[in-house]
Amino acid sequence: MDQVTSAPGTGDFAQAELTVPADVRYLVIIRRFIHEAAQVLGAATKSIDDLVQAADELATNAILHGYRGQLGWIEVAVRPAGGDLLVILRDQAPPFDPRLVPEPDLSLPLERRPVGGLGVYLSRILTDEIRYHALPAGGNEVILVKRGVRAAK
Amino acid sequence: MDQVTSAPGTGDFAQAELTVPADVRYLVIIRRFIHEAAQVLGAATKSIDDLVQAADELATNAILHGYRGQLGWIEVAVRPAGGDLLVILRDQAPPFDPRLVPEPDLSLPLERRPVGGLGVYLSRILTDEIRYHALPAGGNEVILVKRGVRAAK
Amino acid sequence: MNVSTDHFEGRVPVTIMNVQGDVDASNYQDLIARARELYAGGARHILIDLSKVPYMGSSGLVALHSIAVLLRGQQSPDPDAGWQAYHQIGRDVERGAQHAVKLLSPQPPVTRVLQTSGMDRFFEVHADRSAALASF
Amino acid sequence: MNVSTDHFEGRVPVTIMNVQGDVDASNYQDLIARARELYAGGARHILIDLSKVPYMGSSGLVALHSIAVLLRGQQSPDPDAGWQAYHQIGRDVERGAQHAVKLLSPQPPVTRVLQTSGMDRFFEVHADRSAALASF
Ligand SMILES: Nc1ncnc2c1ncn2[C@@H]1O[C@H](COP(=O)(O)OP(=O)(O)O)[C@@H](O)[C@H]1O
Ligand SMILES: Nc1ncnc2c1ncn2[C@@H]1O[C@H](COP(=O)(O)OP(=O)(O)O)[C@@H](O)[C@H]1O
Repeated sequence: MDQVTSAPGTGDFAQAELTVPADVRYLVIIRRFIHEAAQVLGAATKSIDDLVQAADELATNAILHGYRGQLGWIEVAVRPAGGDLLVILRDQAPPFDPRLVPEPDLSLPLERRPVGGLGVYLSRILTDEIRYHALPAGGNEVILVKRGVRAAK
Repeated sequence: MDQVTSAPGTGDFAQAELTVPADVRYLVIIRRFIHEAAQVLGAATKSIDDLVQAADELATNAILHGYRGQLGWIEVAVRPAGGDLLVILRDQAPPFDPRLVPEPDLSLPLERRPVGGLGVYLSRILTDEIRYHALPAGGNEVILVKRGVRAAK
Repeated sequence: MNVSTDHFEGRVPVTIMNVQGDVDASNYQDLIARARELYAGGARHILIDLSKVPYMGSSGLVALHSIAVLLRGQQSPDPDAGWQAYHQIGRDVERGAQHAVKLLSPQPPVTRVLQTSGMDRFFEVHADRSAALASF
Repeated sequence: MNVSTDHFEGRVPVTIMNVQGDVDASNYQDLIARARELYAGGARHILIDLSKVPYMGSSGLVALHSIAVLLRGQQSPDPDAGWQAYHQIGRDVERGAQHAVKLLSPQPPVTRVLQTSGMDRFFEVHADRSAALASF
């Protein structure tokens, strides 16, 4: 049961949360938020950069491919889990599981590979694990995991 | 009725919200968040700086004088209201109305003025209005208002 | 994101695009639009200075790719189709580096996304401005 | 926030504290602690370079004030009482500027908080490093 519920009820006093309109102009806020929160939690710079980029790619997808111009929200949470760091993204757009986007088949020569986007690919490369849950009330929750990135506290 | 409820239920799709632990290390996140959100909403730099400082002072007070080391949350929202910009701060610390902190009496010579802190004073000087509500479920809501700071959109 | 431009007369004229700020889905089309203006004004060699770009999303890679396509004299990608444009990137990267558009001094996170995406095989990346200009 | 120090031998020896980053309630005591070390090491004239400080909260003003009090040879404020320390500021500001601690090149938001709080009457503020050093 690793679905994450809203912070101010849970008694989890290490989590920081952000909610912004589903509008690409707010991507910069998502990035700054993850950056600063991960820094407070003691993550190393390179790991922070990776999480920021992975989250930016998936939030961009949620806004452009998920909401497609409909009004809506993106929720972001940053939480520690032992030495690991989690970034949780939630939206209320139609269900979409990024884990089901096919991996580029690296054994094929480049010109024979199916042509696909870079966003999901980058978010996979830059994290250690991506978890997904369709939210019971509708919408999506994606959890980006980066392992062993926090100095022992 | 200018009490502001949590964004993702209200249908107010211009508001951005942040929740962070009541810990001074998260003040930087509050500042960055207000800065970026106000910028997206088209506020001028000087007005943004003023709102950031006023909010930082009051959030600092909530953490240090309100929660006094107890675990807790600070919620921050940035919302447009016509040409005005509002920063809403909420906490669950004991009730405290910053409007009741006495103004320094500027008619007295400096050495005869009652000695007081700078935080509330600065937050007043730097905003056009400060609204306060004790929240029905406990805790405080402070609304910082800066008028006519947004370019017409 | 802001873009200012400089011109340099070497063996061939080179236009330098000094980009400042994050390049993401909110502004990558502005970057393409700026390059389209420069191309319309006669620019055929562009050095994109990335030293002041702290972050570049995959949409920024779309923009870089679109600019190279533009400078090749091909149909400039429709800005609204920009997002689809990098479905062509795989094929282009495979053809090897082009030499009309080069990159200068990306910061570490941008270097990482250029490498991870394979775009560093499509763009020459320079660390020194004079050397970059002389290479055209 | 980071602090690095330089030393300058003029008419009197001056220690320069180069502060980098926001000064707020999370770190103002570190700034006081750094100055206390310098005082213990013999520093009696300090120039605080604020050119790389984008933000200073009222806690930062407490720190500046505490450092001036320290350099006056008074009981250095207890870091845990730091928050109370600026209840003394009003009285000190009224006495006029002291000359052991001076400030260099604050950015506009920091200038604004220095002015709004009246601290610009307690600290000489310089825009030029050489002139600031020569003024001690
Ligand atoms: N949140 C989403 N909702 C719906 N479809 C999505 C979502 N994210 C990605 N997709 C689909 O998966 C494809 C691959 O995504 P991505 O790798 O980011 O590349 P791109 O966005 O450039 O196409 C997209 O083109 C889109 O069709
Ligand atoms: N959120 C709060 N909860 C309880 N008391 C507060 C709160 N904010 C301010 N105060 C009280 O009001 C006083 C004045 O606050 P302020 O002007 O910020 O100065 P300072 O914090 O430096 O004392 C504080 O010293 C404190 O006693």
